[in-house]
Amino acid sequence: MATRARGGRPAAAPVPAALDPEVPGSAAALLTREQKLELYYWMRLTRSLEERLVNLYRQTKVVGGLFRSLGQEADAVGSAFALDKARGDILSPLIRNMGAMLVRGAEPTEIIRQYMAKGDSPTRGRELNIHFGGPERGFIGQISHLGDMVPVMAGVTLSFRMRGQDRVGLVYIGDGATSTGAFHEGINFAAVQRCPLVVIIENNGYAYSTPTWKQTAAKQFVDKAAGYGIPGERADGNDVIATYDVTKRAVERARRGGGVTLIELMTYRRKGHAEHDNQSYVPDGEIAKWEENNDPLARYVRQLTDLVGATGEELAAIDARVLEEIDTATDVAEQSPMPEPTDALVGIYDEPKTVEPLWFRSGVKSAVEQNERPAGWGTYDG
Amino acid sequence: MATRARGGRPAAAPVPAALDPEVPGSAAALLTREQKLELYYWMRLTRSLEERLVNLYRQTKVVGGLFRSLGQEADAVGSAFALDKARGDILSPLIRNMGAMLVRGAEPTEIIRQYMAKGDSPTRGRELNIHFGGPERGFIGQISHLGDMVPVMAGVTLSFRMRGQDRVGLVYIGDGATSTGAFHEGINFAAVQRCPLVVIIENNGYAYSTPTWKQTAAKQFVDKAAGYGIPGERADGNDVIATYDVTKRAVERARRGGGVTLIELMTYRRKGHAEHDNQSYVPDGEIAKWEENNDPLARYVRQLTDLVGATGEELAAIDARVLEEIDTATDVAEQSPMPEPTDALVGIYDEPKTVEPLWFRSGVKSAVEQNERPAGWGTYDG
Amino acid sequence: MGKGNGGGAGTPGTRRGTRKQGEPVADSLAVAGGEITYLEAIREALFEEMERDPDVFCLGEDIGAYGGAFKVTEGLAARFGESRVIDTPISEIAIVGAAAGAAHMGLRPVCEMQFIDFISCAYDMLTNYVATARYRAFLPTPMVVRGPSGGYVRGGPFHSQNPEAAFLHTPGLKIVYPATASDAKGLMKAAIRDEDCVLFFEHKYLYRRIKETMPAGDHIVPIGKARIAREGKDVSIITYAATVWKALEAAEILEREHGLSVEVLDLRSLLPMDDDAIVATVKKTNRVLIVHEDTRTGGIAGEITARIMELAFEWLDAPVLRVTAADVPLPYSPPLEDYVLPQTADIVVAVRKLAAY
Amino acid sequence: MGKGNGGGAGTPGTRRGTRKQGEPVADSLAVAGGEITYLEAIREALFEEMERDPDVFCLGEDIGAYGGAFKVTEGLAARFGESRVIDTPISEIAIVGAAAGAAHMGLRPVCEMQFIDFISCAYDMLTNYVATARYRAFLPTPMVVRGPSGGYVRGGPFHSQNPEAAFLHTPGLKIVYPATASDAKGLMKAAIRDEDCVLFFEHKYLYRRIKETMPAGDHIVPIGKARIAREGKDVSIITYAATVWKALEAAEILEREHGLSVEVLDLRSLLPMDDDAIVATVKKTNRVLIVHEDTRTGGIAGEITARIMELAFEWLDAPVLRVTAADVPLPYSPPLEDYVLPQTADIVVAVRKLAAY
Ligand SMILES: Cc1ncc(C[n+]2csc(CCOP(=O)(O)OP(=O)(O)O)c2C)c(N)n1
Ligand SMILES: Cc1ncc(C[n+]2csc(CCOP(=O)(O)OP(=O)(O)O)c2C)c(N)n1
Ligand SMILES: [Mg+2]
Ligand SMILES: [Mg+2]
Repeated sequence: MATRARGGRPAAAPVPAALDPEVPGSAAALLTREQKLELYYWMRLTRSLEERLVNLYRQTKVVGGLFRSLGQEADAVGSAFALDKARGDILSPLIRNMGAMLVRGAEPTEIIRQYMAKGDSPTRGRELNIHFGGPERGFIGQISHLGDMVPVMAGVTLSFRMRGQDRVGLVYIGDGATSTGAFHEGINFAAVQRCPLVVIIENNGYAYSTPTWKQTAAKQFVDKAAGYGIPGERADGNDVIATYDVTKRAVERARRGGGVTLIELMTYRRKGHAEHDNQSYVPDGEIAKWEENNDPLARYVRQLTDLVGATGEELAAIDARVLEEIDTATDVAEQSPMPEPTDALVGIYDEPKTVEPLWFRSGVKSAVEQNERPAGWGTYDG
Repeated sequence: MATRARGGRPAAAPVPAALDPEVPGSAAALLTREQKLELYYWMRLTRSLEERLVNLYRQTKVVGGLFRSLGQEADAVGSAFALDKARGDILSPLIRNMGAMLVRGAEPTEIIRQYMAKGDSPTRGRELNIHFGGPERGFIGQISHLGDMVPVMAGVTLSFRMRGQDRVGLVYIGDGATSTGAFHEGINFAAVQRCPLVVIIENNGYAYSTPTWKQTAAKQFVDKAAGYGIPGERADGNDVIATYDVTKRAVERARRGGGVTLIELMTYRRKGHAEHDNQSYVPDGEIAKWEENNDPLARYVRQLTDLVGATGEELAAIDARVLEEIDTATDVAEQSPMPEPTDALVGIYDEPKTVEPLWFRSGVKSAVEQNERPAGWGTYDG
Repeated sequence: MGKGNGGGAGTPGTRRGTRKQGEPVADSLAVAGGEITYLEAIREALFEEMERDPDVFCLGEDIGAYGGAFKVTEGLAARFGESRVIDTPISEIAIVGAAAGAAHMGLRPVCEMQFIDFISCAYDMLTNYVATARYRAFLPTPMVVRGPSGGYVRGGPFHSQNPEAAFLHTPGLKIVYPATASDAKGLMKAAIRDEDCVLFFEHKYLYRRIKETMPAGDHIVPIGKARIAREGKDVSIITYAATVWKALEAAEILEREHGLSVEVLDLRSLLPMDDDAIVATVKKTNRVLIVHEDTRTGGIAGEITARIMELAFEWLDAPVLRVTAADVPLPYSPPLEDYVLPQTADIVVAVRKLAAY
Repeated sequence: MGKGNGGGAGTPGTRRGTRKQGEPVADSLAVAGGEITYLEAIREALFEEMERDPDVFCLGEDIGAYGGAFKVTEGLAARFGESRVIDTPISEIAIVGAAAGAAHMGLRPVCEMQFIDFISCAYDMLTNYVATARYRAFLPTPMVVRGPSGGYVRGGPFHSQNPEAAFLHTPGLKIVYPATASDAKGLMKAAIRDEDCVLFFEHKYLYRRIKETMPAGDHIVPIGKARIAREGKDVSIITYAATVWKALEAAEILEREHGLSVEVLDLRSLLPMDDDAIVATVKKTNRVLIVHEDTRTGGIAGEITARIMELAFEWLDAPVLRVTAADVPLPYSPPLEDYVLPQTADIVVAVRKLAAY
């Protein structure tokens, strides 16, 4: 599991020596100043990259829907930061975990290419938005069907346990997706098998338009932990340090054979389900309240200044670097070619490598060349 | 919802006036002496009818597997007795809830015919063992796929709520079947919709050969209640009065708009999954321990004698009546005809009523007439 | 997209929906007599049936106040209340299972799958519980499961599926997949009144791209009857859903450029299938092309071919051919999707081959 | 059941299993060179592959100490330990999903569905997650999903299913359904070594009713290759699984009583399908009957018919006909089940009709 060296970016977090998974605060206390600044970098990169994607979307350069994690950057970044690259930990992100993917090594160029359906995107144009990844990269791409990644990650981490590896897995699940049968079967299976898996419920208040009270009658999602016989913890998902801490302790518990932990991270989805959604169903003032009092980046800037005495210049320099990286990535991605049509026939099976083109397929080349602007066909969902 | 009059059997339980669903013991305290004897009758009928079915099975008159509820009679009977026939309450039984079906009006003749695949069985030979029922009878037949009846009963009870009826539903689920996605989705849906539904987990220690610790890491199944935001209670399923009490209180809660209750009934499966199963996986002495110390019928005989001063003669008279009823039912069922082959083509849709026979179907009649003895083809499962 | 292009189904009438995203809907019931889209036609059917019969209700994810991901149920909650337009948890098994339970009790539920791709999660409940209920237990289960289906919209592998082939071999279910706005309305009303479970697939490419004036009155299209979308005498195309429009587009080209007279049969109902209409068109043209958007292997063209074999083999002057998607999970990027899905040009090629046979 | 009766598949060799219920199994590995049943052949394949490759493991309900509902995995846990023969919760979604995750990491899971009917619960996971993983994400997912399938055993609607048609239109999956003990062994070994997901359907009627001596050595049957079960020149029967035996029985009757020479092609693999073998037999006899146990509408006979149309239309002297189950949920009672499922007598009738055409 070689760590992919990334020019100019901070290195992966070293593994702290003696974490006690049972003591809150114990994990975060071991973070270095450098690591704390790194957390800021990832959160800023997440937000700015999504803002750039919004621009591209408005220019109709994005094919399909665009999904934001505005206001949820801390939860994705803080939790992913708790995994260990060198050891080969693996996570499975959701649509609002772009930050987690970035932390684990996804490149902005890849993400922009993917959103633009380019031929050299990580899936060669086969899958959309941030549905990509692979075990060797430390993150496995999701599919749309909510809940399905929980059983899959149970299996990934079962393999760790069967092989006696000290690797850990992390899977995210939305408040809404906890209602799926797949979530239930997967977390129960992992719990019984004592798989080294951390399950994070991202409670952002909504599933599309559906508020959590229509999703479950439970007072809090973490109450589900006892029903699976596993420890449960709830934390402020808009506090990146708290998120890191609670995840890190769960990761260490898993690594030591303590099995599955369920974490509920409290956060809030400030944008609609996707860019097209006008959030008409959100009570007046709710978004503003979160924006004003509980923006994870603003909160973290204050913490950084207080805790490690970060200066305005330091942070501004990070912001500048982020923008520069995004500019470069955008330029590169925009120049990428669309896929070759016949690449569609490659790689359904290991053998045969390629499917035969259908006999009638003669007039298609020209049809493909006359495409309408792709953005026009965007669907409403991810 | 007319109560079906049954010659010679005790009438349905009257509805007690002022039950406080929150006070344990409150419901059972209202049972009359007659009702307490009735409970004995149903338990005895359950056990004796199953014993008769074992005889028929050994005579290869049963087609397919035979499933016993030996040692679990109290849990099925006590819980079903808590429903109100006159009001039109509905339950959905499992394979080990024959007792619940009898309480709700299933006839021994029907059950024997069904096990013998007879043409005048309740499903006309289409479905096996105790897979039969209908809303108008107060019980809806299960299908084999475990968990599926939970969403279905959520819908049945949703209809009660939508129509402002004061009817209640009850659905049983095995310890093993709590691991299905269908169970999770169904109970969560019902909880959110505040359906008047009681969910009973029958914890009998095993799912086929699998002990509960391989099924869940939870300390007790009732710990799942909080995760669905509903009240949970655990009771001794081998104590028919305790079972009645806990169920009755949940039923009354549901009837008053209090939504779903999860009940875990502790019991023990003394026979194998089905008759073919030799229980090689059960630790030595475990079955004997339950048989000797915790037989629900033996316990209840003691209780009856102590509580209501039931005499040996009274109970012997009930036993005799039960045997007589079973003898009659057996005679009737054995004389029932097998189905007419072409009845297989009737009633897939409302329209057309009948499917056309396939054109090649000429030589079948004789093939059908030369059947091997049906029992020889029994499957291993229900 | 211009006519004759391959990127999407060729359509008459408007290319875009009648309403921009986010714009409010003035009145969810169309003004009587005006043209309405395929999507509005479905909504109108739901309105009329809920108005007519208090036992009809809808359930699904985000269908209440929000009106559904595609706004099909917009306005229903306002008119009929949230207790008849139920926002559910993300639980397709429970949505379908609860609908079945309610249907047993005499209600008439209409389930929305947010995208039809998620019907796969309820596959057990539909094929084992719902489809068999009447047969094994004499339990009527009148219910509809509906949802946006189909490709040509850059939806990728999980927002573009055509699930009809997966349910075709399940006796007890019915399947419809309309191609026009008036069929969408008439079939939805028939489906809601049907005494059995009807899977109602709505082609999302057609939602806002086609418009039509609805027939007056209580417009019902009977389930199980195909429709001749275009008369012709040289070659028959048997198809349904979005590819009906591609077939019509191809038929025009073939007539104009090659002097061929092509008949287009729109099946509308897939289960039961209209054998009489299939046989009639075979006898008329003696040459048949089947077109569908689903993948080739195991797609429903196989069943149609087998029926033609059995019922009209003697009438065939050429083999029955298929134009279908390639056997791959549907990719997302436009050049890939266009390459995989059947296009008008493909139909032209195939019909010419049949005509020359 | 006597030969020629309709109640079950006609079989060579023993009529009953080699072991009574409840009797202990002396040694789960057959004595080298002896005859073993279809069931034992599958077990032998599992043994050999687990012995050969430490990455192979099994998971499913009650498969460990108990050895599975049909005892297919009996002895595996004792030999390889419970950590390689995992008893799971009753969670088909999780069994298949966890297998996929483990397969991504290089393990080779073999999942048991206690009855194949329960594969419907994992329909989403199989068709959406597993089947597409390689294509959409370049994730290898080498795994097997196996289980007792098929009818003729009075199992009723939920313990008798043949699910092949539901998965046939899912590119990315492979499907095999062996009819003989040696094919069962050889295909299981091939399936475990395959780099993609293979659905391995085992016919439970055949489990203990047929016996065969295994070929020596590392016996592999390649996926995608059909087998000529009987040579003939007048009419071809294309079939697979239990109905291969019915076809063979019918072929004998047809030869003896009607002087007809019938070829029987056992497909063995359904996805991919052996087009070459299909075309070869069509060209040889010019008359084809397809027989399968699954319901008629939407059954896999449709796909086979379409392929014959496309590849060998000119060679047909008669329409391709089908003998299949009737379109009903499979009922339980013997007279009903026998009436619904295809029987030897039906095949005789159909072949005679084809021969006389
Ligand atoms: C099985 C399934 N059903 C429905 C959907 C459609 N869908 C996509 S995202 C979404 C809402 C998800 O909400 P949540 O899990 O809370 O995640 P969030 O979007 O809030 O991050 C829905 C209903 C789906 N993708 N999968
Ligand atoms: C979805 C599904 N998977 C597997 C089975 C096979 N099966 C039938 S009964 C059974 C065990 C059930 O155990 P439990 O739920 O505890 O009920 P019990 O038999 O103990 O009453 C299993 C695995 C099934 N019927 N349905
Ligand atoms: Mg959410
Ligand atoms: Mg149990």
